[in-house]
Formats: sequence, structure tokens, C-alpha cells
Amino acid sequence: MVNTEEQTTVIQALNAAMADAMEQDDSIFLLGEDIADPEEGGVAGVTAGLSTRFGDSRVRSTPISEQAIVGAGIGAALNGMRPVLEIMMMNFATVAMDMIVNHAAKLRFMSGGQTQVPLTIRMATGAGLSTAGQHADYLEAWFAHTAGLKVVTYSNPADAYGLLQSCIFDNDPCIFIENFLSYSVKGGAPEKGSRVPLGKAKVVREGSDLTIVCYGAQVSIALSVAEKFAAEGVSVEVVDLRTISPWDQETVFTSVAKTGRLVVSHEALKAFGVGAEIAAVVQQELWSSLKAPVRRAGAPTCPVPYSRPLELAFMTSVEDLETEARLLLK
Amino acid sequence: MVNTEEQTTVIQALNAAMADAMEQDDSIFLLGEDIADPEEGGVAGVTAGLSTRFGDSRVRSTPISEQAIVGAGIGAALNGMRPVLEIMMMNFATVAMDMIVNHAAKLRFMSGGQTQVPLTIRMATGAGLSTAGQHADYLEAWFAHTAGLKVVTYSNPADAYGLLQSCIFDNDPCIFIENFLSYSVKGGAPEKGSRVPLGKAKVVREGSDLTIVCYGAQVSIALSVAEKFAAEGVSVEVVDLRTISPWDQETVFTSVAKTGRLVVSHEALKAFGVGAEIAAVVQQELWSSLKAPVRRAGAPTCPVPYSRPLELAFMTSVEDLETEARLLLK
Amino acid sequence: MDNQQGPTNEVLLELYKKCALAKINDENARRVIMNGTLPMIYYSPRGQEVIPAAMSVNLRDDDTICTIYRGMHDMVCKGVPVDALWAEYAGKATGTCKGKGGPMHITHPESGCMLTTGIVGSSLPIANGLALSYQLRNLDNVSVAYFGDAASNIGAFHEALNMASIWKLPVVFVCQNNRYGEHTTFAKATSVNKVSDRAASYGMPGIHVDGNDAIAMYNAAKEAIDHARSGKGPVLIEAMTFRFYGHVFGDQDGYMDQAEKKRAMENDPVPKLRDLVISRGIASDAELTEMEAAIDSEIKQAIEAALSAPWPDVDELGKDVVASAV
Amino acid sequence: MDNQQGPTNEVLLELYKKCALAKINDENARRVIMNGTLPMIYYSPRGQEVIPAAMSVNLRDDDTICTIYRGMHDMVCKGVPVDALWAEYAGKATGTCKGKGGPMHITHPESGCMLTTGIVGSSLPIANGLALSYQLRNLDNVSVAYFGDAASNIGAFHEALNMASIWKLPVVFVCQNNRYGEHTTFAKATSVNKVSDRAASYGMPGIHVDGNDAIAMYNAAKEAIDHARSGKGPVLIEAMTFRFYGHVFGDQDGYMDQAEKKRAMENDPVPKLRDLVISRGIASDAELTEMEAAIDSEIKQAIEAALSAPWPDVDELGKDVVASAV
Ligand SMILES: Cc1ncc(C[n+]2csc(CCOP(=O)(O)OP(=O)(O)O)c2C)c(N)n1
Ligand SMILES: Cc1ncc(C[n+]2csc(CCOP(=O)(O)OP(=O)(O)O)c2C)c(N)n1
Ligand SMILES: [Mg+2]
Ligand SMILES: [Mg+2]
Repeated sequence: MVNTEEQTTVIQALNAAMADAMEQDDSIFLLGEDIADPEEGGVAGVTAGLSTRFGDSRVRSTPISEQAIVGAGIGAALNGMRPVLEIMMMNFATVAMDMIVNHAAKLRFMSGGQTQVPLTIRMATGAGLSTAGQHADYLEAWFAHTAGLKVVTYSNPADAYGLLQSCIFDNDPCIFIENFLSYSVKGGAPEKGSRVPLGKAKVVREGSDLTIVCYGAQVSIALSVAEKFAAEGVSVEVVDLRTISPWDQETVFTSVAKTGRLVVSHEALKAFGVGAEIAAVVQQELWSSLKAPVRRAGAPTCPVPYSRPLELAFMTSVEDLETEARLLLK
Repeated sequence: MVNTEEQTTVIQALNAAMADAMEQDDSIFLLGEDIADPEEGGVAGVTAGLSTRFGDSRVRSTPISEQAIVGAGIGAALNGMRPVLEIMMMNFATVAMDMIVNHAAKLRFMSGGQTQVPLTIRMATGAGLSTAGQHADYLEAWFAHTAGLKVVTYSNPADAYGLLQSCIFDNDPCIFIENFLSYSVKGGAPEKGSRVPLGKAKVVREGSDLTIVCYGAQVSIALSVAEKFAAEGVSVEVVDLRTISPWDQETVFTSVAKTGRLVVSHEALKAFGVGAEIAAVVQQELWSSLKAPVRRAGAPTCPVPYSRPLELAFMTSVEDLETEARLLLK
Repeated sequence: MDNQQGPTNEVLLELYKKCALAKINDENARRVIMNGTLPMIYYSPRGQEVIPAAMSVNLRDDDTICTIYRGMHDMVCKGVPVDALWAEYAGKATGTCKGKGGPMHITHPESGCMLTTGIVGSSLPIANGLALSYQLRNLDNVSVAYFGDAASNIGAFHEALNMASIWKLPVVFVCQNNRYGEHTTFAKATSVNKVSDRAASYGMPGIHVDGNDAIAMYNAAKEAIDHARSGKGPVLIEAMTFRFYGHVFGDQDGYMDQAEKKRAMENDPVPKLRDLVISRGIASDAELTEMEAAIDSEIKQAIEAALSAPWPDVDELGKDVVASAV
Repeated sequence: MDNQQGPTNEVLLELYKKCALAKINDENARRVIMNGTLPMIYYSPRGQEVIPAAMSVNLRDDDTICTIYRGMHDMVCKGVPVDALWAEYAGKATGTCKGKGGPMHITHPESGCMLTTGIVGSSLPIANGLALSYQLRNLDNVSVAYFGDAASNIGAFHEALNMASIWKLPVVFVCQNNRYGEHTTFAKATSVNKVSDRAASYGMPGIHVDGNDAIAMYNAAKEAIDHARSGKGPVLIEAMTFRFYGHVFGDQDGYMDQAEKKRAMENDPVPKLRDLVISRGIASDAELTEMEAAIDSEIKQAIEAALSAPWPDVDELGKDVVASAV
């Protein structure tokens, strides 16, 4: 039942993904600050209604104790539960990195496969809301550099649903990245129970002259850039990674082998970001197919600024991506 | 007074760098677990003798409270002190990432330059001692991906001294990475008060056919590889970055422009590591000078294993680096 | 408690003036948000003014504070000038932080406001560091950490109090217990009835006080600050209060106990203190009205100036990231 | 305390047997390290055996523990088999963790050893999670977190105890207070005289007990475990003890008070318990000697087997990182 009227929002899709999963499997439960209905179902309301429906025990508002939240998720996961945690904002994960990186990510390996941590950690971020330096960082590159974690994000409601479902039912710890500005994005309704496979990118627009690899909120920006170029007769292919780590090399390679040109684009700092890995791998593996060096669009090396004109300049925009693309086509 | 007899160890150099700095400037003080002499001057003894010499107040053993340690350093730095903190092992920084990343790194920017955090955080790591999954991670890529931090490491005693001195007297937060296995490495004695400038790499061996960019313990590995190739008539240039972020693009570009071939090598996971950024930048900027794609050597995507053969296979070895280099020369 | 004499008339008037400044500043903030002149994410401290006012009249200019996103009252009571504050709210080049920090990161070292953090619990370890610098330099300044009730459940609180205690740091930890952390009640998240009882875990004095009672809060502040300043070590104050406008201004406060909220607003501490000032004959209603009007007009001017001030240049993105390019 | 009856003779013998197992295992570990047969970084728990022995005789097989790098005694008392343990120490494919985890990360779900962590404080939040899973599934299992005295100063301790208390999780927090955290004395790092006093900060019972006194420790363990199992929520036990061989085996214990250490070693809890078992007529010296010899020979066989067991294949690096390639 794909809703062609594009009426479902990301927030509805995320909520439904959790509700449908909980209905199906009672080892799933949710922890996070303010996530239960007496606390209004989360600061952004992503979990609204779930505690009413599934009970206060399975949907628990927690103290402000991110280490304890992630620890509780890990311990329960070790015993076969499938916890879904909300860390309100990605920056707050910095107080829980030991739990995520030294424990959740490593316990399968360190135990020689005896235990596993089927845990999903949802965390939202995103510049554009003037929340400034401590509320809008993009840390996906940290998680991607950590063996044992899967790092996932979406660009539309159906993917948000299907990817979150896949994370919840996956047997490894998944970092599920949400974007505040994306919550109201509308799209076709996901089918109940549908899962988008982890590790599979999607070609969201086909093209032959240049590939843009991106994820999350950058996908719509890339599509705008592609439109612009189309008007000039340049055909741009847009690949939505969906899983940032492990990323889908096959789909990316196929695209770049065809187009010979690649820009990787993300909202995170360009320097030492996810784009660097993709650029490094692609230039190595597709050296002879490339018509030009891989280029990257991303944020400048500074904290997220408050002031509106600075914040806009900080964010990876259509213009930024366009500039990089044009340099490739020169 | 360069000691040509190569009798100074890294541990002595680090100790002297702190002692000489404290002698010179009484705003410098040290915090860390077990660092004072009643506690034997640090688990590895890097700070041995300093509390006896400078007093228990300026060299303080702390509780096991990394957030409080870094917070204390930040607050004192805001008031004009130059704290030097020891986080015993890099993995333990994961409990203090909020302090390091949301605060130390950002306060200059977020205050519009009104405050600064002239803080040095020393942290040691390194596979090879069978400490396994939670004691030997390499997180330099995380710090490098954080605006506002400088990330520094050394490959010999004189650099260890000069870089640590530079970090201590620098007006920004510096992450100073030590390697346990390096502590006994010997070399020429540093000159008292000498500083190695931050952001400047060093060509430690000149060559014309291929460049290896590396840092820390990889430098001696790269030099071994260079020796091996020299015997075959292949001339390898080795660049020791010394400052990982911001890295010295000028020196790297000059080298690669000359050799046309680059391998970047580090002990950290290859995937999403520091080498990715260097590869991404070099292939873009030196596209037309490159005779082959940039290649990387680094650890496989898994936690640091315990078992000796696994640990050896995990570590980036002469063979690993050699393999990458040979692929470039094909 | 040792000093139960309460403030002199002069100090009480000063204390009221600080409350009025914070209250009027907040009213203006809510006004410009509501009317769309200056939309921003704003955490109103309305109802909590007495706490930092009482602390600040006991602090010296060169004492320092570390506060949080809800710390506008802490800032203005300590002396952060409203013109630079408003320019920062507006994201302008003339703001305290050149527009780079914004409301959640106001810094103004001149008035002793060393840190505003958006991370729960993080004001405490950093306040320790400021206190440590005083101790190392043999200065008798005091460092203050402001934070909320819910912050008392995060790890940084625990580590900071333990360290401050063993090192006898001159720091005062001021928990402004407004009964909620975001949308969660204090009771639901906290395993102890009084945050101040946790002081026993750190061998430090814990003071539980009605933070809306100016005299009691003054005495608590004085006692704690004197204690810290005299080298006896840190103190934990739990000041009971209430926030009138929810977590973030504009939130649907459906999660709040409406009767509790009504009661709290009826017991607004600022008019109560105003009445006290008048009833003690310290100032007349007319004098206070005039003072308030002056404050209001200063703030309105600050807002006007902020609105017409220049934006920061885009090249500011590359500045203040590090001291200088290496 | 409610149950002061102490263990039955049968249980006391079992308790002693566990102590002997941990002690003899430790002696063998130190032996093979010293003689170079199996060098490893080893954190000896010698002197602390009574604590997990007393806990374990009160735990069910399907109860779980989370322990730390110094947790060999916790593990063997809970039932981790010595052959798999030694193979892991040796880094062999037959080890509990196929050689991937090593001594600091021993895991053996079958015996309820769910986690060994090398990070100070991190056993507590994860033990909460195991307890939470029991609560959510309406099971009456109990989760135990073992940790050291110095760990009581880290943030994770605070967050874990608060959360366990408000949710009444079936978890017992067992602080093995051996007076040192690495080289730093308890007193130098800790702002309170008794870790158990911190229980008051979390509204949970705190038990201070001589962890080297088998009867007292048995009673404390029973009380705490019964409390948790019956749904009354968590308990914090502070068990006073001492580690005989420094932080990491082989360290120069110059940082230790040698008189204190001498006293502690003279009061070795294991021979004391052995005497008690004999004096109560539960077993004769000869019987115990035989039992100990059997344990020792089992361990020596385990060591031999470990030494000759195969190394893991190098391709194990790519396995168990994730469930399966996606
Ligand atoms: C580490 C962290 N976790 C979560 C948040 C989100 N958050 C912001 S304010 C807040 C509530 C804090 O409550 P309290 O400490 O009582 O202070 P109040 O807002 O009531 O003044 C939360 C959860 C955060 N900023 N930092
Ligand atoms: C977060 C963190 N910081 C520091 C360390 C280094 N370290 C390992 S053990 C230890 C001492 C812990 O002492 P205690 O908790 O008393 O346990 P004990 O070793 O005495 O059994 C320290 C500081 C660590 N493992 N983790
Ligand atoms: Mg509050
Ligand atoms: Mg100890």
C-alpha cells in the first residue's frame, strides 16, 4: 500500500517502525529521556503514543544518564532483548562513547561470538535550527571508524521506516541517525513490516556524466543539483547510501564506473569525514575509470555556529555541491 | 647538545619536556591518575619525580574520574593556566569525549574568541602488549574530525620532547598521543627548551620513487620498508607527519609531486582513518602528478584482538606496508 | 547555618534589582519571540531569579560562574551586560560571542561568566577547574556551578563533587531544583528526595533552601560562598524553585501538573520580594516602578540595537577555531 | 540484617571450595607468569576470594554477573570452567572467547558470566541491563555487578545506581574495597569514608561488611540477593578486603603501606575459612587437602591443555565483528 500522495512524514514513519516492531516482537522495548507519553513522547514526539499502547514498562522515560541508558540497553541485549534507545541528540552520545564503542561495538568479537548486542541507538542531529555548537554535530565518521557498529540514516519516510525496522531486527548494534529538519519531510507511506536491507545503497536518480554519493538530508540537495545540471544537459546520478557503514561499494563502483566522476557530499565536516573514506577507496579501486579526481562537499572545519548567516554558510548547500561538481566537469 | 649516542628514551624526553616547561612557567600543572610520586609517577612512570620536584599541588594524582579530570583542566585553562592532563589510555577518553569535544575544542569559537583552552591532554595507546579490545584503540581520526583540536604524535625522543613542549605552550587544546611500546625507544637527546613546531611534518628519509606518509610507531616501520626497497633500487621518501591535524599539506604535496606515488600508513583501522583524508586530499590536489592511486595501510575492521598471532596480524606491519607499496610500483 | 542575619537593606535592594532585571529581561525575551521580532529557542528561567540574585550579591566581580542554557538569570545577575547579551541572542557581530555562540553559549569573562553549556552536567567539572586555578594561585576567589535538578543524575555531577571535596576546591554547586528535567518530573528520575542529601556522599555540606525566599536564599548563598572562600572546600546548595514557562519556551506543558504550576506562579518570588522591599521601607512602590521602567527601557534599547546591528562576516567561520593557523 | 543464621555446613564447605579454587587458580597464574611459561598482564584477586564465593553460593546458575579485569575469582566462583579460562589466557582457539578477548574480557554465558570489562565503572550500567531484562520478562533472576572501590568515583557508578533504584531493578552492586585503585589509596581519591554510605544518595540499602569474613559476607550476600530477587530493588554491598599482589601482578608495590599489606596477608581469609571449616567439623584437614590437590591438578591439566591447544586462525580477525556481512 504505497501511498502515492506522499502524505506520510518521517516522524510518522519512525513511530510506525517502532510500533510495528514492538507489536511483532515483545523482546523490543524503548528507553530514552522523555520518550513516554506522560513526558509527551519524546522532545520531538517520535515515540508519541507508544507508551500508552505498549505500557510504561516497555517504553520508559529515563533519567538524564546516557551512560546508564546505553548500559541498560547493552545488558538487556546480551540477554536476548532488542532494545531501541533514544539519545536525544547526537552530541549527547559523547558522554556515552565508552558504552557504545568499548562495549556495544566490541562484545561480540571480544566474547568470540558467544554474546551479541542487538541494540539500536537512535540519535538526532542537524544544523539549521540555530542550536549552535553543542547540539548539531555530525559524528557518523566516528561510529564508522569503530569496528562492530552499523551506521544508518535515511532520506525519506519509507526508507526511515524500512531502515529502522532492519536495525531493530539486526543482531548488531546499529547507530540510527535522524535529522531534526527531516522529521516533517513527506513521502510515500511505507508498507507495514517492510524492511530496507542494511548495507544497500539506492540509486535515487540515474545519470551518466557524474555521480553524487550522499546520505540523509543531502539527498534532496543532490537531487536539486542534478535538476540544475539536467537543464544544462549534464546527466547526474545520485546514490543515497542509506547505510553509511558498511557502505555499499558495489553500487557506488557501478555508478562511478559508468560516469567516471564522483562527488561525495555530507553535512558533517569535510575534513576526516565519511567522504574521505569513499574518495580514498574509489580513487584506488576505480583509478582507470575516473576522468577526474574524486571531490567532496562538506562543512568547513569549525564548530556549528549560531548566527543565521554563519549557520547557512556552514551547512553543505546546493551551491557548495554544485561548485564541487562543476570543478569536476571543467 | 644533541646526544649523538642516542641514549635518551622517549619516556625521559617526555618527562623532561614537562619538567622543563614547569620550571619555566608556573601556570603549568599536571593532573592524572597515579601521576604523583607517592603513586609511582604514573603507570608507565612518565611523570616520575615531578611531584617531588614541583610539589603535590602542581602534580596531582586524581580519582578515576576522566570527566572531572578534563573538566578541571578546561576550567583552569579558561583562567589562564596551562594544564597538562594524563588520560592513562586513549580508550578511557571515551568517557570524557563530551569534555574534550563539546567543550575544550569549541570554547574559543563559541565564545567568539573571548576565552581559550590552552590544554594538553596526553594519552597513550598501542596494540602489541596483548591488552586486547579495550586498551589499544587508535582514536586520532575522531579528534582530527573535531574542529578546534590539534592532534600530535612523535616517532623519536627529540620530537617527543619538542612536540610536547609546543603543545604545552600552544594556546589551543592539543591531543598528544603516546605509544606504550615507544616509551623505551632511544634517540638523540633533545635540547632543553627546544620546540618542534606544530603543523610541520618532517621528511625523515628522502627518496624519489614513492612517498610513505605516516606517524608515530609507523615511522620506523616505514623506514624499514624504505631500506628493503633501497636494496632493490627503489627510492622511498618517508614523511613523518608529527602533527596529524592540522597536517602539513605543503610537505606532503612537495613529496608526492616529486615521487608521484603515495602510501599512507597508520596503526589505526584503515577504514575511515586518518589515511582516508590524506588520500582524498592528495588525489584531488595532485591528480595530474600521480602515477598511480594513493594506497593505504592500516588495521583491519575489527577490535584489537588478544591472541598473539591475531594481534600481530592486526597490527600494520612492514609486510602490510610493503604490500601496498609494491602494488603502487607494479 | 552560621549567618542568619540576612541582607542589609542596601543589599536586599540590590538583590531585588537583580531579580527585576532578570524578570524584565525574560519578559522581553518572551515578547520578542511571541511577536516574531526575534524568534529563538529560549529556555526561560522565569520564576528562578532569586537564586542567582542572592548568589550574586554575595559574589565578587572577579568570582566566576559556569551556567547552563537556562542561565539567562544567572548571567544578568552576575553582570553580563544586556546589550551584548541581546546582540548575541540576535546572532550579531556585536554580541558577547560575535554571534557564534548564541543563547546557549553566552560567555562574558569580564563579568565572570566563563561558560554557558548546553550539555547537562557539564558546568560542574569545568567550575571545578576555575576553582582549581584559584587554589593553585592562592587566590581567594570563588567559582560557582549552576545546574538543574535533573543534572544531579548524570555522571559528571558525581565526579565533580567527589573531586571538589577531596581537593577542597573553592566552588559552590548550586542546583536550581525546578521540579522538572525537560518533561520528566524530579521524582520520576531521581532516587533521592533531596539533591542536597547527596552532599553526604562527598563529605561536603549540603544546604536545602527555598530558593524563592530571598532572605533564606541570601543566607544560604552567603554561608556557602564564605565557606568556599575561606578554604573550607565546596558546598552543595539545593535551591527549591519552579520554572514558569516549561522546558523550552513555547512547549505544550501538558506534562506538567497544572495545579502545581498555578500555585507556583501565584507564589511568584519576584513580586513577593518586591513587597518585602517596600514593606521594609527600603524603597517605595514608585521608586521601584521607576527602577523597573529604567531597566525595561535599557533592555528595549538593547533589543533595538541588537536588531539593527551588523551580522558577522561569513569569514568568521574560519576565525576563533584555533588561536592562529599553525 | 534479616538473615543472620549463616550458611549451613554444606554451603560453608561449598563456599570454601570456591575460595580454594580461586586461590589455587591464582597461585598457578602467578607461577606460570613467574616461570615464563605463560606471561600475561594479570590482575591478581588473591585475598578477595571470599566475596564472590559468598555471593555465588547464594546465586543460582542462571543468575548473571558482570565483572572486571580483576575478576578471575568472580568468574571461577560463578562457574566459568578452568579449561576454557586457561585456554583464553593462553590466547588459544579453545578459550572461552576463542582467544579474541583475553583475560580482561572473559565471557561465559553458560555459567552466567556475561561481561568482563577493562573499563573502570562499566560493569554497573550493563549489569542494570541484564536486571532490566529479567524485570521486563517477569523472571526472578538476579544480576550482579562487581567493581572496585576506586570505581565508585566514576560517573557510571552514579548513573547506574540511580537508575537501578528508581526502576527497582534486581541487581546487586558489589564493591570489593581493596583499599587501592591502581596505585592510589582509597582515602586519597574518595570523599567519603564508606562506599556503602553512598547508597543513601540512591535510596537503596547499603551494606558495609568485612568481605574477608565468610560468615558475615555470606549473610550480606544472602540478604542483598534475596532483597533483589524478591523485587524490592537493588542493594549496594561494600565488602572490605585487600589485594595481596598489587594492581598488576609484578608491579613494584612501593606505593603501598607495607605494614598494612603485611597485616592483610597475615589475615589471609582463605586459610582462616579453612580453619573454620575444620573446627566446625565440616571436613578434616586431610579431606580439604585432597580436595585442594584435586583442584590444583585440574588447573594444571587445564594449563597444559591450554599450552598445547591450537592458536586461532588469522582469519578469525574478520569473524564475530558483526553477525554476518550485510
Ligand atoms: C548530556 C545531555 N543529555 C540530554 C540533554 C537534553 N536536555 C537539555 S536540558 C535537559 C533537562 C535538564 O533538566 P535540569 O537539569 O533539571 O535543568 P532545567 O532545564 O530544569 O533547568 C535535557 C534532558 C542535554 N542537554 N545533555
Ligand atoms: C575509565 C578508566 N579509567 C582508568 C582506567 C585504568 N585503571 C584500570 S584499573 C584502575 C583502578 C581501579 O581500581 P578499583 O576500582 O579500586 O579496582 P581494583 O583494581 O582495586 O580491583 C584504573 C585506574 C580504566 N581501566 N578505565
Ligand atoms: Mg529542572
Ligand atoms: Mg581497589
